[in-house]
Amino acid sequence: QTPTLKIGYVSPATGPLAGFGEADDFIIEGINKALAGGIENNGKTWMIEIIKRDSQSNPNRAAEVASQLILEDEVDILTGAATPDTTNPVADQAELNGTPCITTDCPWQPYFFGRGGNPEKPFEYTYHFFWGLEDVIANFTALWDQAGVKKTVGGLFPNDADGNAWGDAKLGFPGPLAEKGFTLIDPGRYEPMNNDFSSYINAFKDGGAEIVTGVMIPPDFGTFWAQAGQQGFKPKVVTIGKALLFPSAVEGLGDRGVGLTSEIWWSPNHPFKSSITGESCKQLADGYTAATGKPWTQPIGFRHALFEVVNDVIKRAADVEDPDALVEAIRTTALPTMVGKIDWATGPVANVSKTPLVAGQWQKPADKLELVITTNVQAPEIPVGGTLQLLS
Amino acid sequence: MPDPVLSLNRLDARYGDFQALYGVTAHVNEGEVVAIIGANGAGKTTLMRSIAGLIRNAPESILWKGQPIGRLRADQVAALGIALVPEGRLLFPSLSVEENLIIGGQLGRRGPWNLGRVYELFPILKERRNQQSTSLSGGQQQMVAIGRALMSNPELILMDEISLGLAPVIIKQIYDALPGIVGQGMAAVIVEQDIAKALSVTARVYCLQEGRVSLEGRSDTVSRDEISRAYFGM
Amino acid sequence: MRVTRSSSISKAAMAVGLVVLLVLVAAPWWASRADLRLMGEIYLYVSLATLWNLLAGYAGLVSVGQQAYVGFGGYGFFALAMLAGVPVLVALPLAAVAGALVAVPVAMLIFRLRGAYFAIGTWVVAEVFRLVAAQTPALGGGSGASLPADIVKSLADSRDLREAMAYWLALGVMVLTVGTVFLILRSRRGLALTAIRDNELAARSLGIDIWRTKFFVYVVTAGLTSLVGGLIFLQKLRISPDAAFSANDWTAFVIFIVVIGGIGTLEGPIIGTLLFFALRETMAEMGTIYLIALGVVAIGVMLKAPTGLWGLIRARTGAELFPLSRRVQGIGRPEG
Amino acid sequence: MTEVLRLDGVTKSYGAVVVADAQSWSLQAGEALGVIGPNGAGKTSMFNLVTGTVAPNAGRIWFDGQDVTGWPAARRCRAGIARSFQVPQPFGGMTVFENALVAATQGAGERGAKAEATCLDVLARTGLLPKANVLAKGLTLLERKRLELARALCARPKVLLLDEIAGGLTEAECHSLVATIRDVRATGVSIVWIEHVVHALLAVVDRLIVIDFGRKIAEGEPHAIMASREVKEIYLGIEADA
Amino acid sequence: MEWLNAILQGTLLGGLYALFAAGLSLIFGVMRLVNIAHGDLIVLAAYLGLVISAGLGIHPLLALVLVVPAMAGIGYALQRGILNRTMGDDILPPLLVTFGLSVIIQNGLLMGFSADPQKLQAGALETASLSAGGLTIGVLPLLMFVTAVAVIAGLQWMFYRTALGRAFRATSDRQDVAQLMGLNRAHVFALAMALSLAVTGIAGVFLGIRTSFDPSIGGSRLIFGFEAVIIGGLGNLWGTLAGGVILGVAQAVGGQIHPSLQLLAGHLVFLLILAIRPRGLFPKMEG
Ligand SMILES: Nc1ncnc2c1ncn2[C@@H]1O[C@H](COP(=O)(O)OP(=O)(O)OP(=O)(O)O)[C@@H](O)[C@H]1O
Ligand SMILES: Nc1ncnc2c1ncn2[C@@H]1O[C@H](COP(=O)(O)OP(=O)(O)OP(=O)(O)O)[C@@H](O)[C@H]1O
Ligand SMILES: [Mg+2]
Ligand SMILES: [Mg+2]
Repeated sequence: QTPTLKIGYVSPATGPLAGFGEADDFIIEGINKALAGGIENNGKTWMIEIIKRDSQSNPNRAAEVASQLILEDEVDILTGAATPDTTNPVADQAELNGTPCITTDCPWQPYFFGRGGNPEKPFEYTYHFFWGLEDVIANFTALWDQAGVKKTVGGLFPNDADGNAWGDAKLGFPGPLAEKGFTLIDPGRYEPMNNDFSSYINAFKDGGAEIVTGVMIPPDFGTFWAQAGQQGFKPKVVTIGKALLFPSAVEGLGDRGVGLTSEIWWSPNHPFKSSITGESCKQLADGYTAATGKPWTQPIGFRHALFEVVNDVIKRAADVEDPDALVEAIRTTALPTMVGKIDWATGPVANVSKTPLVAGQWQKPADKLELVITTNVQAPEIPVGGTLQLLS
Repeated sequence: MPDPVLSLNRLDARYGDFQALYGVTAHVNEGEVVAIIGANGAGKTTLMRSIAGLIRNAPESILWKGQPIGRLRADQVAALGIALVPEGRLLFPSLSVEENLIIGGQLGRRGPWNLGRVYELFPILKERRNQQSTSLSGGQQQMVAIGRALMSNPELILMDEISLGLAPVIIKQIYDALPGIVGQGMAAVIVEQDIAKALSVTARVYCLQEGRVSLEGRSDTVSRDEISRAYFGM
Repeated sequence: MRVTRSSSISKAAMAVGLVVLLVLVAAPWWASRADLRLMGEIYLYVSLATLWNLLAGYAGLVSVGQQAYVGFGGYGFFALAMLAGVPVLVALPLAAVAGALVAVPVAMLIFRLRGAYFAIGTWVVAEVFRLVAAQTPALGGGSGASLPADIVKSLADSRDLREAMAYWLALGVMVLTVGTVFLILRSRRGLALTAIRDNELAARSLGIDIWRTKFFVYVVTAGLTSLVGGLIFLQKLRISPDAAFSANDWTAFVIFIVVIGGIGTLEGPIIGTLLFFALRETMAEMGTIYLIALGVVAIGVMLKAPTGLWGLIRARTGAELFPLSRRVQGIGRPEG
Repeated sequence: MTEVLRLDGVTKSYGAVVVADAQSWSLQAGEALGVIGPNGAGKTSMFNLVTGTVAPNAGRIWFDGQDVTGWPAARRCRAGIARSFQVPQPFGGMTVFENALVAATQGAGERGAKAEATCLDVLARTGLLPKANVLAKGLTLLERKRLELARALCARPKVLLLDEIAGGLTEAECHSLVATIRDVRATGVSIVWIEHVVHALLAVVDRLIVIDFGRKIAEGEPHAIMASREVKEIYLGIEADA
Repeated sequence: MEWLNAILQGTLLGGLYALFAAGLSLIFGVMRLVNIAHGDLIVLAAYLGLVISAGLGIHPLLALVLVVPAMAGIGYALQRGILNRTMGDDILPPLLVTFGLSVIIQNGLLMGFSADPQKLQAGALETASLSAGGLTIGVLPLLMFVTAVAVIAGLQWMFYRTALGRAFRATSDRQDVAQLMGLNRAHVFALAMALSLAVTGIAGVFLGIRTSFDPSIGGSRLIFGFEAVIIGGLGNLWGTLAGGVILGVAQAVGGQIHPSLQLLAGHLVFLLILAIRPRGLFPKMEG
């Protein structure tokens, strides 16, 4: 009888964030298959059981299932993914209960500072890997420099965890943009699910913005983009976080979706491969499309990488049954994964490891939309696939 | 003797577990006015509601011109030409007085009754036609309720305690009008507490006691004694 | 002839209830950590449901905005504990008092509304609360805030004791709310409340000061709901406007619980909560299917047992666990 | 004799409909006053004004020597004005006994066993005792009307306002109702009774007022009033003898 | 100019709210039914529009020809099959049933269509605009506003001038007595719901053209619909339009002052109006 380790996994499978959880079943199935023979630790083989729980896109529910996983299922490692609404409540429960916890898929500032983190006194049990605002800013500005348009940027930041972080005077866009010679028009934070962006469009028109940026949910961007068209506002570059991640969201915009730009955290063209299966990014993406008939999405790589880290940690832990030993193994991770190298020793703060970020544009070379990488200032190892084209 | 238009055969009626009528057998002939009397809670209202279809019964227990109607819904019964003036008036508050009357006629059955004739019968209603029906006094509301039932040009009109709350002058008016109302071949069943009045305007009378028929007779021949026995079972 | 308020069933129920309560108080010695936490959550939902039932089922105040007070209590507690450094056990009752105080001006405004208007009005007020919380940077604004682990750890040194404390707090709050509601209902005021629910015109004409009676109930409910809210977010550790003022979590599910269990009875909210958690514990991992099942149960119960499960049981057996109703004995045939 | 209730020029209209037109009258302690008038004359409206469910446009209402014009309905009831509603307004979800208890505890301010005793006594007198444990929504119309009377009595009023409680009763029932009201009156309660069942009214009241179009058109000894030409014409609908 | 523009855009936004609210207002007026699922039904209609316009390759506005009757059919069936059995004095049972429906529709759509955002492609219409005196007006919002006015005019006329409207009002007052008038209440209520959902069909298709949608967005728009209905007053469809416009303008003007005030301004105006006129501005029926 091989002993079993339990891995808890919390993500939004239903509710407005369900897009982020769409690939979960596919990834978990793949991992289960790959690790069917168990994981070897100190000469002993351990089976792993991944227990998946749905946060229903609701932070209350996320906290609840996280605590259930900890207390009832007594998981050995807790993992979670997708936006601060899931990662933060999950990590908070783990921290209080002393359960090793790995999360991903949320820029690190809203994760770390959003939880009241203090770089001097890091969290003890909770670790995170993803990119940060400095990366997205570097990529976006590089993108805009390429475009050679007037350096006036309209900002659309909602009053949610992402929007507040991106728009934050200290951590977010305003400072670096000013340093790099961009003028930011930031009318203020709007409430998510906004029905009317006229006041923003007015301000952008008045200020002569040629670039628009922000971090939005798809319905909000859809409303803004339609109203911009109706009210005669024609920016040359529109670079929006979150809303343009999923191909379906961009396809929905029809012809007006072509030419929009966005951050790219993962793509089939990334030159990485799995530490478990040896698959390339392309193979993973193709596998997903073959299994589900759906186009690849960016979270796929990160979900896979999450379990790569888990696998690696279990292999290396001095004592897999001791939470502190597991945490020590997490802390000392240095693993090349599907999303790049994950190493907490090199992070901006002790609990965070950064992954490479690039940016690109939705283009339509043939009759199908493609996300083309046009900037790789931050991660030259990721190849550029084309050049930026202006909107109008 | 003509066939009855309405006959009740061993009609039972219940509210949940509580049985209110036990095997009531009765009939109404064409153009005939029948009185139902009985003490409080004897089941008079229940009887009227059963006929009108507001309480579901065994199909065969109520026959309308020979057809079983016990199981029909109230709207289906209304379409057959049976109208009820419910106890307590029950007008439609969000309809004006006139609309309350019009909706009574919305089945579109042909006959002598229309808005004009109702206003002739109750002139005060014409004055108040555009007012909300709730703002009428109790008596005025009763007039609307009667008018509303008449507007459907029914063949049988059921009137439950129509004189309740009316000033004597109006009661007089209504009873004076009754022959005119039923004169054109309309049959009527009236529930009335004023026994003398009930007997004076009807051809036959049924007395209910605790859900059973305790007396049946011709209005002009029943005696006071028989009635008080039938009322209280003494 | 005499008037009695308790039946043999209710006497037995009270005795059994007392024993059960003792067993529950001892739970930290016999239950697992997970069970403690789950039971704590159940108690908090029983409290919310009981309070909403007092409002809607007895006072006729169908509020769909009670999340305003859950959220207010949560934020109040976070503000006191995090920003002002007030000890947890003091911050919680203070949050309750604050909740009762803000309910005063809110009541003055929304008591002008009736029926469905009142319902929507309470919802809008809760939205206003949410938006205001989202505009309060000190508490994280739209991003939310996490309760520093130190604050929770200050509750008790050892983890076991801390978890037991959290459990007892929840149990205590449940006993407090159910007890308070029971006492209100048994009092003259409770009678007045039911009268108002049934017919305001008559209630007014029989000497009941409608506004004051409702006001009292609304404010008490708001205070206790805030207390529950504070405790909820002590457990959740993290607060954000959407989570704190979630209409689904703190009102829709609560309405579901009360109506399914049996509105206008004290037993209903308890039965409803148990059913709700039974469903959740067995099905929640089925994702969409679970939620669809929840919807189907709501519709099914409303079609088959519109008075709720307890209503159904009571209609069959006439049972009443809490001695509330008054029966006149010795009037011949027993009826009703 | 002292005056318990007085209306001074009380006026109320809904748009063009005047329901009370400068009404003035008073009620003495222990007196029974009958009110008649055609349907829609404004009788019920007058009760609404006296009990405070409707506010007058002009005029003052005095009760027990105090100006109560601005008082809310509840306060007037606690002070001693109770009414029955023409269209019954039961608390449907409560038992008959609880309906009565509301009046005894809220209106009369009684407590505990005393309130319960009051209710049982009143229910017995109004014949509702057998229905004490029945939910009020299960009552028939006439039982509801009796409940109106019972509740008003349980509030232990100084002034009892009755709005059409004799309609629909059998003769025997009517007799016992008259007896009940006489008893009430004998305990010193002043009564104002609106009734279309004139013979019942005449068996109780000392004085009669007639209202038409919101105006008091006659006042005085009951039999004399009933015999008057005006009442015969507008109310009884009999041709007045020349 | 800025302010003028804010008011103009707010008015147009009000048209959207009124369109969302018209169906709600109708059944609220007829049945006192607080339909929690209304927002989700709008989203359902948007998906119907998607399936039809993508399936047949037609313009979404043309798809209305099928969406509207389909939604009406759904409404009729829903009311007759389920909701009718919970109608009564108590607002809670139907409220809970529609809550159940809301959850079922949302998750059913999630199973059928996944959480991916979708949009209806209306081509040039989406961004077409008219300019007048320095103001730019989108053709689509204008079209929505005009549609809202037309729908509301139609409903108002139907409600107060036709036999069907009279039947609606009578049945809403007293169900059993309406039966006595020969009205089958099950049918009357079902017709009201059919009509309400027909309007919802229009709202859904416009919503889908206006912005992207996914199964979960219905609820967040519901509150504005209710606010519009209540500001206007029960039973008055024109009032609902006025309510929508007041709400839209308040939000736009609030947003012009500062974006954080946008929603708050709408809610505060709503509360203010109710504080002064607890039954709404132009009520025609008792609440
Ligand atoms: N909705 C109901 N639920 C339960 N029982 C009822 C209901 N309606 C009437 N009853 C009972 O049915 C019996 C008959 O009532 P019904 O109303 O038919 O009497 P009635 O002869 O019309 O009396 P009244 O003269 O008081 O109007 C009564 O005992 C009454 O209590
Ligand atoms: N809220 C109101 N709005 C408009 N008119 C009203 C209102 N309330 C009552 N009225 C009118 O006032 C008049 C008096 O009504 P009231 O109910 O006082 O009459 P009443 O004398 O009690 O008659 P009844 O003997 O029929 O009960 C009626 O004509 C009625 O239409
Ligand atoms: Mg009757
Ligand atoms: Mg009257």
